[in-house]
Amino acid sequence: MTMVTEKDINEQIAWAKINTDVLKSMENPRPAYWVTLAVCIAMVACAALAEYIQYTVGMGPSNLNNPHMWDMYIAAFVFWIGMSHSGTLLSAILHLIHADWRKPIYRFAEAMTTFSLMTAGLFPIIHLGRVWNMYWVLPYVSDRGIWPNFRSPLVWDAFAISTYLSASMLFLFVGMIPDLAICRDNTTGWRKKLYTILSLGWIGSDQQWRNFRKIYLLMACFLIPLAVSVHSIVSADFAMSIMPGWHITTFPPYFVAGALYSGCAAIITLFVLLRYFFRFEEYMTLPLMEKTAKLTFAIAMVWTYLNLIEFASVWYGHDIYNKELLIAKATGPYAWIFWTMLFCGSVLPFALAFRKLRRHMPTMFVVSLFLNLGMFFERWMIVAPTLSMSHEPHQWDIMYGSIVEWAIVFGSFGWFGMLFLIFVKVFPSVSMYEVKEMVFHRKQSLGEEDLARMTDHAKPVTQTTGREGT
Amino acid sequence: MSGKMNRRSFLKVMGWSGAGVALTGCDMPSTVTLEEGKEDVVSYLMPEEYVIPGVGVWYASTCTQCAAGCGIHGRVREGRVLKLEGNPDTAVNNGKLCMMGQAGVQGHYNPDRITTPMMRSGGSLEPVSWEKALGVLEEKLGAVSGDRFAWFTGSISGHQSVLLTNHLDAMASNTHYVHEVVNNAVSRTVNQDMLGEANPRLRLDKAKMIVSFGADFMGASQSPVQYAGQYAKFRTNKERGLLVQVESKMSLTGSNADLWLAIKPGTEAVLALGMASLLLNKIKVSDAGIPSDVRTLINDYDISKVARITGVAGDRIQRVSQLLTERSPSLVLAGANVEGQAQGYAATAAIMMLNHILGNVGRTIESAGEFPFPQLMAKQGGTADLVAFSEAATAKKLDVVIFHGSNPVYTAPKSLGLTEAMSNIGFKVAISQFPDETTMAADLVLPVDSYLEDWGTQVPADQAEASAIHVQQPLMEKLNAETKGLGDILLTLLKQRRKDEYAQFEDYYAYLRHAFAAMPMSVKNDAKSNDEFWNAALQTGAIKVDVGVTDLQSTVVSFAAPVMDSSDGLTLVPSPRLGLFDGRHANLPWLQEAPDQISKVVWDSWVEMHPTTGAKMGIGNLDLVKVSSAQGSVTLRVVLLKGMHADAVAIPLGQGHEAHGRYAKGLGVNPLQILDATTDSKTGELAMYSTRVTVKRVGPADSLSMVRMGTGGGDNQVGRKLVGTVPVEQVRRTEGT
Amino acid sequence: MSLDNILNHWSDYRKGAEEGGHHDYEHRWAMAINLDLCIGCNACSTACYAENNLPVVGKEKFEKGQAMHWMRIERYWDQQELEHPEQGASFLPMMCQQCGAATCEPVCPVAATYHTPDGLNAQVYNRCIGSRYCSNNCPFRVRYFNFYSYYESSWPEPMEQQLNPDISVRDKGVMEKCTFCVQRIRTVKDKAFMEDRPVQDGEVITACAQACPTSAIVFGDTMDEGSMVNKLWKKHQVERGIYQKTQHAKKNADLRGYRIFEELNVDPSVMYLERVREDV
Amino acid sequence: MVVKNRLINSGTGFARTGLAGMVFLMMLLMSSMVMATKYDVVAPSGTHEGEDVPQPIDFPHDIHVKDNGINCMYCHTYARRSKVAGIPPTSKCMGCHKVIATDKPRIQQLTKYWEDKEPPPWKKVHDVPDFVHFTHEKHLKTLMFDREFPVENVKEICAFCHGEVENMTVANKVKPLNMGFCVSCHIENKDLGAPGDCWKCHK
Repeated sequence: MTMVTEKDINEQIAWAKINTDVLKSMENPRPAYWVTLAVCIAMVACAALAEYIQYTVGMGPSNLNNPHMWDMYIAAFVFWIGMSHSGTLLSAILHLIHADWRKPIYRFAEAMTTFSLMTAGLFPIIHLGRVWNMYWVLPYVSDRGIWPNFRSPLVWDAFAISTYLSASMLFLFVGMIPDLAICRDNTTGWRKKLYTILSLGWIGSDQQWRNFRKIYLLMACFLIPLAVSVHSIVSADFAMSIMPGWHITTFPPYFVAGALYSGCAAIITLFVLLRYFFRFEEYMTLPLMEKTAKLTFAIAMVWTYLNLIEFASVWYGHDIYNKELLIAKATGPYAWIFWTMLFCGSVLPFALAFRKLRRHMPTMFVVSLFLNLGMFFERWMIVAPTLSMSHEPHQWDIMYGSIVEWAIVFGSFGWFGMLFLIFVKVFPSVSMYEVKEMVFHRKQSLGEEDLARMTDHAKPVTQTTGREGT
Repeated sequence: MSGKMNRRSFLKVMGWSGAGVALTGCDMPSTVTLEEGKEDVVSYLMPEEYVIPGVGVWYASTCTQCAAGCGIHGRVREGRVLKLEGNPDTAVNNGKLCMMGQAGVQGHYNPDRITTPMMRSGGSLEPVSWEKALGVLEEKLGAVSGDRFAWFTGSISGHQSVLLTNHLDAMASNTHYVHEVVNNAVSRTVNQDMLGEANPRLRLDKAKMIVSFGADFMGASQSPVQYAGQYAKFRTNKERGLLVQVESKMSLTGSNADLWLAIKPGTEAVLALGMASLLLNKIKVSDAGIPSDVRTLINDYDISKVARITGVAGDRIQRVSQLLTERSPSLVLAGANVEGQAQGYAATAAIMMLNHILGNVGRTIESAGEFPFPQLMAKQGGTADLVAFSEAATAKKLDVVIFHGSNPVYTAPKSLGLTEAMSNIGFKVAISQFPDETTMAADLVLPVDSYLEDWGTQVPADQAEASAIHVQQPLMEKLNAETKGLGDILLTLLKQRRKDEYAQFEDYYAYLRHAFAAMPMSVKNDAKSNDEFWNAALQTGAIKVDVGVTDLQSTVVSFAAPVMDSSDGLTLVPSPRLGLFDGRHANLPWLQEAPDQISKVVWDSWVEMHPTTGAKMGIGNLDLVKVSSAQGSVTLRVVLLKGMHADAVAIPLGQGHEAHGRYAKGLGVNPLQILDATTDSKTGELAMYSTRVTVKRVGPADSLSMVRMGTGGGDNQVGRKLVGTVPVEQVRRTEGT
Repeated sequence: MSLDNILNHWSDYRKGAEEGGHHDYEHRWAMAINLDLCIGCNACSTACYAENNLPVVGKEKFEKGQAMHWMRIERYWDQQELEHPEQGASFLPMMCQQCGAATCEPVCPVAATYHTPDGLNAQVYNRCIGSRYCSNNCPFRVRYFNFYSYYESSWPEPMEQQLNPDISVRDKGVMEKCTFCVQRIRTVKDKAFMEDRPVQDGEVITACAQACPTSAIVFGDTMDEGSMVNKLWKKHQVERGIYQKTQHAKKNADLRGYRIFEELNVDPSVMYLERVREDV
Repeated sequence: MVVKNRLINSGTGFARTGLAGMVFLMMLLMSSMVMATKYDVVAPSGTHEGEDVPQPIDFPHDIHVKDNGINCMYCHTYARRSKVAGIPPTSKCMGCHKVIATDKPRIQQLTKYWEDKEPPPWKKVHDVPDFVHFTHEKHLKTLMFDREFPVENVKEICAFCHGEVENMTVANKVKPLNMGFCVSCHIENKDLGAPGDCWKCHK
């Protein structure tokens, strides 16, 4: 790590330029955009068809069977929940510790959080044998006087996820208000209407800014424990059981680490994509990528450490079933998945330790994809082998999902992609006002203060921006 | 009559109050909103006192799923029979019922039952009215006489059997072919010759040790439930019984043995002689009553020679023989795989001789006594009649044949050429419940009641301590108006011949009432009136019969020396199993879905083979192979099992149906088809277990519908304590048994 | 699991299985299965199909592992090292063990499976939403899920007439399992109630126990001191409750009684007696 | 014992504070000890607009019950012996109507069925889903025989679930007979031993 660090962002960049760049990214989508969107929608359509079959025929077509009552659905569920943690990390946690380099990249991370949660939330529903009765897990007063089983982790899930989803959506929205105001002032037609409603009459008065800052901080504080709790509760789905490979004390931190890990990996992926497609080179700069990569590397090491802890505790523990399972994982029919997971999860991240690679976008892109592959396999390795090789040898069996199951799992990626693509064209995927703050602060630190010049430049663009910096 | 009217009235099928026929409402919407007035609720016209809607009532009857004739209780609710249980009042099965018996209801409610009489017009069978059918039959029967007319049935007993016999001599014929694939015909002959009784009473429960040469008495035997019950006593006796099973394919019984010995197929006789020579020459048991030629024959078989031929370790043989003398009384049994050899009689005799030497006769083999109603006794089948029948058919000696309760077209080996010969028979009548192969080949098909709708009496061939006549009564109203009871059909046929004699009986029920009334006071055990006796019989489901006490003779017949078949190739073991049995139950889904006890395969056929044999031929588990004999070949999947002798391959009976309903059709293969037609010189029984086959791999491993064992873990307990096994000494110590 | 139940019996709920859980039993139905007598003939399994309206799934689904046999006979080969299994096969009739500290119960989100005062793991089909968590958390793997709707396929006209009216036909998306023939228990208890008398031993008998040709299965109420099953449990020194307790109870380790996966502390209601073999 | 069971297996019930619950249970304990049988039953609440079900014969319950004062269980005789109340056998109808009101058209209809040896195809009016185990006999025992409730007034008990049939000709469903209906009554009448265990009714 050299001492001569280049700048996270060029503080000379004009506020007006920020607005125009970001606003431009929201306009006239190129054909590539439409194609990707179409692909995503097609994937969603396939999934919808598969789910329709499953809904009408029963869970049978998904090839679930007696030992494997859960499979890819739950794995995907955990995967997407995990994905959702990065946004909170970047926006909330880094916000609290005043790491201002987060500013250019937290917005889309937050969007990612929300959308992956919306994806994850679907899976517990999809995997139900009787979807039409899903609302029974919620406590509501009926003349039958029956209630859900409050001891069941699945019920906790229902609460945790819905809370986290609504909270993170709100956080995303609140954080966007000033930018929405900018959009409002620079657009016409339906967009103007939309932003007018959403910006809640933001005029950037001091009063508004003060309230805004308060509420934003408050929500950040509120969101962090929530994020941690959600994935701990998801881990409880497994840790609360007595099955070998599930009944493990370290699962909550393990899951949270894994979650942040896959989240950061996903951020890198999207970072590269946005930087490339929206020409955000000036905002999503290499130093930021480096910082993100370093963060990811750190988390990867934490995850690896927790893995080792788990293996060790199983290996030296007295739970013979657990130990057998671990050996089976490493040597049995699932070995290839297991080792791929360990390679992608623990070896590959060392690529992030090299400055050269960190600064090479294509590499980072590929690496980040593989990191997430590893994370997906990790979830698979948590769910499937335990069911394949649990206590009862007579029921031992291996099983790979059917086309129906995979269609739905892939469809979930389409679903996520679709939501995200729509987002980036409807909402600013880079936080304009925060970047301005960042620029402003960097300037301050350089001891140059020329608000006037900046505001002059800003004027032609909008009336309101003048007061924004203050 | 009136008694009957009442009966019918209470058998009436009522409205199914909450019969579970409607779905649970587990489907959406999750709460069923019941519309009023959609369901009918039928009330009784005139209720019997003990019939209450919503309360199940149990009626006694008799199971006819196999020849054992176990007593059953049928649970009837709202006029539908729901569940069968064993009848505690019948000693044969006292209260227990095997899987085939349990599945009886599926035969009764089977969707593929024949519902109307059918006659062959042009190529196909067309529905006709009973009048038409019986008219044609009368005419055809009128045209034929003497031995050109024949009955072809499975084992049959009781009053149906009487009527059948009467019909035969009304037709001035005495050809009644009785055919059973799962039979003990050879043993019956041997017993007859050596003990003076064909069906002596086996007392496994009294034995301290059983050496079974492939006798699967708990599996596909003459009375599985009875012998399983005896086995339970045998195991729980003060001195726990010791079971040694010698066979080349592990049977259900074999899988429960303390010592299972794999023997080279066809060498059982040699082992028996070897043991005899040990007993007589080494251990010096008296050789009284053994014919000199047999004595000399025994002397040829010294232990080393026997060990070499049979492949059973010499020390094992010695130990077992030693134990046999220590654990007296013991019991030595010969199974179908011994009887079904080219020298089945000799082999079986050699094995039965051991009982004589060990003095088991009279102790674990008792006399069944003198059954007072010989005409009711079971006519037990074998395969000799099948051979005779196909010969007669081939020689165009038969004009009219009536088939019932047997499926020769399916069970006859191709080599007998029966399928072709069938066309030589002028007129084939099938009195049948299901569209099986034989029925489909018939010219006239008469739909018969299921045994749960029909009257009758059954007399088990293998009686338990207390001999009895088992009563069979309808448990519910006929499902299909068009079907008739076997007895009723027989009666109609008799009326066609001997009107005067049988006109008095309105139907078979009336005939039975008459027959029961005519029974001697001895069996009526002081019933006040005939009605009381009748009702008592219906209630208990059995009439106890005093057979007196007689003693068995214990002689040894002289038998031929065993000849070793030196031809190479593997020996095919067509193994019958509890469940599909000889294939008659292949149309009962419960039995199709019940895994084979040993290999755990369902809904399919497979060939069992020892892993070493497989390795030799480069055949792996679940590979697709072609099993060929001189008569033809079948293609199916391999299951490698260690419970096999390396020189044997086993294909289970029961599958490979070309007809017989939706559940049976087109599944698996029928090993009977590729059997040689060689017969045992002495008894004329088919040598079903002597066919040599070659096995060739024709396809890669693929899934076979087995109970899930994906990782192969399913076969062993991988160190968990699922089934604990302890040595008998420990149990003696703790439980003093 | 109703709210007032939690509120009212909170402290009860915190009782561990070793203290009898939060239950106060009328009966504790239990079994004793003598593996030395079990010959693996399938009679019990088929009887179960007949009694409990179990669907027949057919070849393909069976191959997939979607069979519905509540009572399955597991067959194990011991002495793997030998060339032939000289002591035959080890058969194990495996059905729901009706655990006292059942792991399936706490995880069900809608409390479709819960513990009855008869000591049974109830499965309320109508309440089940098919999350299948219970089955995943069952060490015995004896819970079966309706992956399809079998009503038409499995009971074609007129077979549906055989269906037992005392137990419902389950539809797709519902978990089911052995109930110790609760419909029989229910009938007998109703009868006893009408006659103001306690249930006699031997009055309730499950379909499997009734069919078993060798009478290997004994069923009864362990709270009824005089009952056959209770005598057997006592004789073999196997006690309700968790590992430590049962181990403590078992003074004579040579006795044949044991419960499968005892060390998991699920307190099964089925006691097995070890298979006996004689070395020749 | 009875009381304890009720406590532990109340699989249903409305939310109420732990304290209230405890107090309630205390009351239950004492009360059920003091006067086990002396309870007045709380009838289940709820109404239902049942449609008119056309029957083969418009059987006039009002005439039989109100005018002639015939006891419900005289005809629905299985109610006290079985889970279903049952439809009276035709023989029972004919018991009286061989002589009574033979000139009436409906009676002639009935007689016709009788002579054809065909029971009238009655339509079910009151029914619970097939997955519900409901027994008339137990309810009658608890609500009537055990409480020494006068048998001649049994119709008041029947009315809990069947409404006032005495005022109907052809019976007509006037109560919802759904789970809430059953549960509410079971909760109210816990002290009569009304079980709260799901498996008591679900099968």
